[in-house]
Amino acid sequence: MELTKDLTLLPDISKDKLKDIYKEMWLIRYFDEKVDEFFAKGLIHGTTHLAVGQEASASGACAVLEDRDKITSTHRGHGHCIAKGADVNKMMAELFGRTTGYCKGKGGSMHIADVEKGNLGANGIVGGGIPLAVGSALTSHMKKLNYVTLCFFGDGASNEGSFHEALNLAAVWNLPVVFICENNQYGMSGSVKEMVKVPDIAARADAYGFPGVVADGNDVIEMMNVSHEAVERARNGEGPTLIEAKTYRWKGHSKSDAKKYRTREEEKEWRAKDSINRYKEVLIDATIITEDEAETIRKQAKQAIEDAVEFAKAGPMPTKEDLLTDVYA
Amino acid sequence: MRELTYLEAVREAMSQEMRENDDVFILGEDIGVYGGAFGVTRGMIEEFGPERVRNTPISESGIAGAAVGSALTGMRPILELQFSDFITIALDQIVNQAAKLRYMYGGKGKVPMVLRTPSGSGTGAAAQHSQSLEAWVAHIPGLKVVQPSTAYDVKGLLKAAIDDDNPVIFYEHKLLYKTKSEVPVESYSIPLGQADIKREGTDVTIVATAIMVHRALEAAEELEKDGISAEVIDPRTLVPLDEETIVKSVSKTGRAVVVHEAVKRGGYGGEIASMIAESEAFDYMDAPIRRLGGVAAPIPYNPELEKSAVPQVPDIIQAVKDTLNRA
Amino acid sequence: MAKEVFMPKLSSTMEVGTLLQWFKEEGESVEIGEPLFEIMTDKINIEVESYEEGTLLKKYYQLDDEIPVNTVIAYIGEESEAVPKDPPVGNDQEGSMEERESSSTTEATETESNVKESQSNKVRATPSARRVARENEISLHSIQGSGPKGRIQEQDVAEMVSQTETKLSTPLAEKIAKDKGINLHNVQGTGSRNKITKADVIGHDTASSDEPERIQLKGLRKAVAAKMLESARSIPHVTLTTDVDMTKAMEMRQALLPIIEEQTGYRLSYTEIIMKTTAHVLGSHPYVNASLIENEIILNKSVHLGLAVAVENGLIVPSIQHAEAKGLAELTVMSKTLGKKARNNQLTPEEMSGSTFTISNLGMYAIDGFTPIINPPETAILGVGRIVRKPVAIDNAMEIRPMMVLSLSFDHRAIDGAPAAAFLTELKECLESPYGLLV
Amino acid sequence: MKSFDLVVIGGGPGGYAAAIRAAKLGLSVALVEGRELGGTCLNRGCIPSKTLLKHAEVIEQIKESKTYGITVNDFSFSIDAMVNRKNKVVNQLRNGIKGLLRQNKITLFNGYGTVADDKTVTISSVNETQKIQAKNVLLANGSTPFVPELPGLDTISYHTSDTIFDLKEVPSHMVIVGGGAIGLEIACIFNSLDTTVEIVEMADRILPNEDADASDYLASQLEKNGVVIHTNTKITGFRNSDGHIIVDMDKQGKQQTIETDSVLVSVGRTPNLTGIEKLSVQFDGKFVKVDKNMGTSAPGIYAVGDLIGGYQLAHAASDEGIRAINHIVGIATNKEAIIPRCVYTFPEIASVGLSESDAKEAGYAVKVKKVDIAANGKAIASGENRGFMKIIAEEKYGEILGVVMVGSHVTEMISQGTSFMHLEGTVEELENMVFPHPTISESLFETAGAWLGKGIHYS
Repeated sequence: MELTKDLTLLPDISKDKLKDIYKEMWLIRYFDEKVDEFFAKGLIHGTTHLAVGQEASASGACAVLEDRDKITSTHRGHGHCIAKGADVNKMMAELFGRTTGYCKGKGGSMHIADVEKGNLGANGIVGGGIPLAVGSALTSHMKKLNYVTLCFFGDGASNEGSFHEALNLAAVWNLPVVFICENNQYGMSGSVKEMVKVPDIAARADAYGFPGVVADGNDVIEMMNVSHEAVERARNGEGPTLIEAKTYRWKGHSKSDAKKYRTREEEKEWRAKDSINRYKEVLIDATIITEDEAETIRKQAKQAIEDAVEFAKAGPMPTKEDLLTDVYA
Repeated sequence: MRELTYLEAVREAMSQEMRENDDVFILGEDIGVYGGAFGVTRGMIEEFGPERVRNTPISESGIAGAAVGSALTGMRPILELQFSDFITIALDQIVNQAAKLRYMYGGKGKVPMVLRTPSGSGTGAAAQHSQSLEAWVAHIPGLKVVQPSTAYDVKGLLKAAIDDDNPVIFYEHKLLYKTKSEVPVESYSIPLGQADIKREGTDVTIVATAIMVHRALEAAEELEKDGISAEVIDPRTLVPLDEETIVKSVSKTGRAVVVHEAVKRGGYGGEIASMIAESEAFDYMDAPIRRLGGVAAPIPYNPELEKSAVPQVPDIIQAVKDTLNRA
Repeated sequence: MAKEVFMPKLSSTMEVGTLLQWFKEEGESVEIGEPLFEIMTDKINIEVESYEEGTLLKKYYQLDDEIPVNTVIAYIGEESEAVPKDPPVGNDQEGSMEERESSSTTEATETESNVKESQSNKVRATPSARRVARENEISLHSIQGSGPKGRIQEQDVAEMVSQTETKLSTPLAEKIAKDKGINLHNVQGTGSRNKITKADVIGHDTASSDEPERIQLKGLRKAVAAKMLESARSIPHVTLTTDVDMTKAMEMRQALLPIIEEQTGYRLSYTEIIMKTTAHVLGSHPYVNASLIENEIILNKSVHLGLAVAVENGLIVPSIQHAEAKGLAELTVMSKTLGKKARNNQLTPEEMSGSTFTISNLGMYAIDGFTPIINPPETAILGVGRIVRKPVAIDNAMEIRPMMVLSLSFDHRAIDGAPAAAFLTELKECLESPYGLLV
Repeated sequence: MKSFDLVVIGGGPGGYAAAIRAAKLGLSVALVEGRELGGTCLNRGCIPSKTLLKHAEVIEQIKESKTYGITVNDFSFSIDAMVNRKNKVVNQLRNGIKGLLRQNKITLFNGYGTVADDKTVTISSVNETQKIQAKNVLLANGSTPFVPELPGLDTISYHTSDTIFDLKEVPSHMVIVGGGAIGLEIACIFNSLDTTVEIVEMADRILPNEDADASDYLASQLEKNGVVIHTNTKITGFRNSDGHIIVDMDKQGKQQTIETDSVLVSVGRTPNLTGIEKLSVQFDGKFVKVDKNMGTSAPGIYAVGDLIGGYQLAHAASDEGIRAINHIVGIATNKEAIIPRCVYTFPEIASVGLSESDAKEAGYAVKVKKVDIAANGKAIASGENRGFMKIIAEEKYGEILGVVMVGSHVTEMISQGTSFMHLEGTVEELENMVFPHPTISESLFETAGAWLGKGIHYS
């Protein structure tokens, strides 16, 4: 797949925003790397799913959203979250289980939500968020709010009944929703090659009567382009779109993954397609940033994550009194 | 006062709410011109149109999730499941999503939805269309569970359920749809978590839910002829449960018989019985708590078998007498 | 196959029996119907006869052991047959049923009572019953449950409470009870309409507290105390003891027992044999059958034998007039009936007075010899110990013989050592050859 | 031979009360009485003395009428008329008893009964002798005045309580031997009849068995009224001299004599053993020995009243009789009787329970409170404010151990004390009770209050 370098194809995105996206991608990268480190050190408990290597699909898709637009996310959702504008401090605090975290320490890695920013939340159930996105789209439709709901899920989720039910429902009701399947090649250990018969998951959209598009999930500009188109369709009342972002997760499925189901070579091959460096080159080529500037931005991102850790550590732990709050509204 | 059937009361409650609040809408299978499997929504699409009386594909999981998503984003959906047995298909959306989102999100967001669904046996619909699975959902923190037994109650409770900011599973018993009681015309709300003493008595407390409320009342009439004064309590909502009213009653009578149609094993009656046993009523208990529930078998088709599978009036009478140590 | 010997259940209320005496030693042969051991129940002392014949293989219990009924206490079987080292437990209940299949009615009641026993520790009661009992400080053990399986229900307790609540009490009784922390519910009232009075509370208190119970010496106890003190103080006591070989006496008892039982309905015991012998020997020892009053020694012509009987609160000595003229059958009847009358407080003054010589028999206890105190104005008293098998030297050989110690206390003012010794010696000889009585 | 469930020997308060109770409980009862029904109490004791005491009281009031502003110019009395009235009273009561016996279908035998061990009773009257069979016998033979062997007593004419109430003339001087209740009551009668009375008592005080405070108080009152009391004094002889009687006495080693014209011997009473001489019952001293159920050593034979000693009082005898009957019919009597004691002197003495010294001796932590009647409103108004009330109680629980009352009407009030003791009320309950005002009985309330340290008029 050729890298998209033609920025003229881009929708109306400012240079500053392009720079911001560059920084955001580093934030996503460093956030998950830091989480990985802390997990390894045993400083964070539970489990986590890292999206290192998949920064482009999150950042690219969200880049075209307006604030009022909504996303639903997945268990591998830190990137979506940051891309939709979340505060890494509060995210890190959540992973540290602090009351200053997004979920007051009750949700953890898999349940970070930022409802005010339009992030309807990560979801620990594979495919669990897809019908929710349809519901959100239904609200937009019924209340005529004209927002779009962007629904992230993985290749694994595309085999869930909820995926099919939701896509059909969105189709028959012609709802403003964009389904983004981040095909990172593996549902846990299950290779997409073994689990999906059709070469492209995007093809499944045909069955429900709306467009399916394949994109290079490691090409942030392409992601912006296809997403933009899909979002515009939705906003214009033309119904849902399914985008398949082909990408790769560098890390294992979760903390305890020995990755025996794939080869080093394959990983190396995909690492070579690192979306951040490729984007940097595009930006430098387009003289939007200099190398130094890029380095500065990278360091800022790194520092931001370090700061987030400090913020997280400083937050108070919830008490037993918090246990029963928020069960009911 | 005017009498309505239970079914009409449900419809009236929904209609009144939908007239009041544009956020309220119904979605479900065949609820449009068909009027729903039991005819509850009959005529509603004519008033509210297909946007607000949304006929859905046969996609219990999808429509449940859509209801959750729309609720999370500001609507107040009423989801009708044709048979409560089908909740199995939608259960991920109910249990893992609706019930937990708010908690997982640390108190952000809310899911104000009502899942209405007919339950119970007695119609000959056999094993997959006759179950009473309320204990499953009652088990899940984050859900509220309602089991109205009269037309009056169902109207008030449904309004309360719709007004509630939490996901409410609202069980309507099929055999109750045709029952009638006096129902005010105006809209009213019965708070969730408020049991109703359907009959006062002194010798024994019968805690009965849904259709069993009526059987318990009938049993109480019979028992009175033997000089046994039974108090019949309808919890009306399982979650939240009005423990106080039950505990108070049992403390008074010293004996408790808990009756529900659901299979006794693992049924909600166990919860009520345990709650009583753990409460201060314990010291007033003068007999072991009796539970009556369905037999541990799928609901059979044959009408006689079907009857035998769940408690009937003579079973309640016998249980009360056993409890009172009376022949 | 060795047969178990059980502690018999001799009454509906009997739960344990106290072993008083073994009549057989391990290794001895036992006939059916032969007395095997003697026990004390809550009501009576009784000799238990063997239901089996063979050799007494094993005795599991010692004298004074309290043994639950239906417990295996011994085995009878073929010589050298193996028996358990320890008394069997557990299945003995079942075994005992089989053993006594003859009496099916007792079996039924026993089963019932066993069931009750096994449940007696834990009371079956509802929480409400427990609460009401707790609030009213009533023991659930005292309540009969009317519920299923005898479960005590609130109503049962309430009835008990109302029963106890109608108990009246006097203000003084209430004050004392409060002060002493006594719950009046637990006090039995003796006043009008069972009103609880001061005396009831005090009585309850003494009965239930840890304080030693203080009993004023009065009535019979006081009389006994005074008499004993007087006797011990004023009479110079000397006690002689001798061992008596009871082999022949036992034979004689075995021989006469069925005859006398047939005739009188009473069982001949060693006491009567000793009485008969004593009366006989006293005839030729007038100094021992004397009364010392003031400065006079009165040699009594007749032998009026006093028999010390323990009764509630003291000791009574009924006397058998002209014992020397009475046969064993008559003596048996008299000693049994007088003993019974004494315990029932029915003795007439005549029956309690005029004895010239007293016998005190502690043979039913594990007592060998003792120093009895003279019953004045008599001049001597005979103390009888238990019969116990002991090795004795007979013609240079060691033999096991049933031996009994006789203790004679005498008043040295009236009798000197030699005549007393002569009397006791003759008594011993006579008991060792009891057939001489017939001559 | 006629047979009865119960044959009662003696128709005094011990015998007839028991007979009636037994009949009411369904026993067939015979009562054997050789003299008049009512026994000593009615014929020669309580009732005659109370009748004459009333006469004496009237005389006393007339004498004191001036203090009430009433002038009685002259008055006289007739001993004959008084004795007549006494006889009327006695007759009326006697007939009452007779009626009760008839009502209860009790067979009355006039004659002296002789009881045999087999519980046959031989009844001899002037005309005939008959024999009846009893299942149970109640001996209520009573007693006769005890006349001690004093030198010269047989040479003089003297009275006992048997004769004194039938006196024809009022003596001008009387020596009463014995300062017990009987002697003192008679002393009061004759003191009012203007006889000079001298009492000779061996003990160190009159009423030696009563509470010392009471006897001291009475002594002082008697002496105030002119009665001479010789305590610690032993009579050594009687002589006739010149139509008078000389009484020789030893007063704490000093020899004294009194010249008098009448002597009353009242040193106690001795049981009447007529008809039971042959019975083989055990004795305790001169009295028949009984157990707590009044049973003698002979089965089925019971004895009560003066025959068995103890309090020789009519009401004690009646109570004993009823206890015996209860035992015969199988009613348990659990509680020991609390017997009140009354002395009808001027002033009266009434007491119940233990005296102060007895209570201490019994080992109680005794707290005593005595309150004078002197300031009692009703008593002052009536001119009867002599005397006191005294509560002897156990300190910890306030158990009332004894009550002593001295004053007018106290014999009527002592039952308040008895009630509390019988029902085991304590001083607190007594003090909680409302007493009517004005009454003399308020003094008891005051005493209770004072005992508790919260008295209103006394502390």
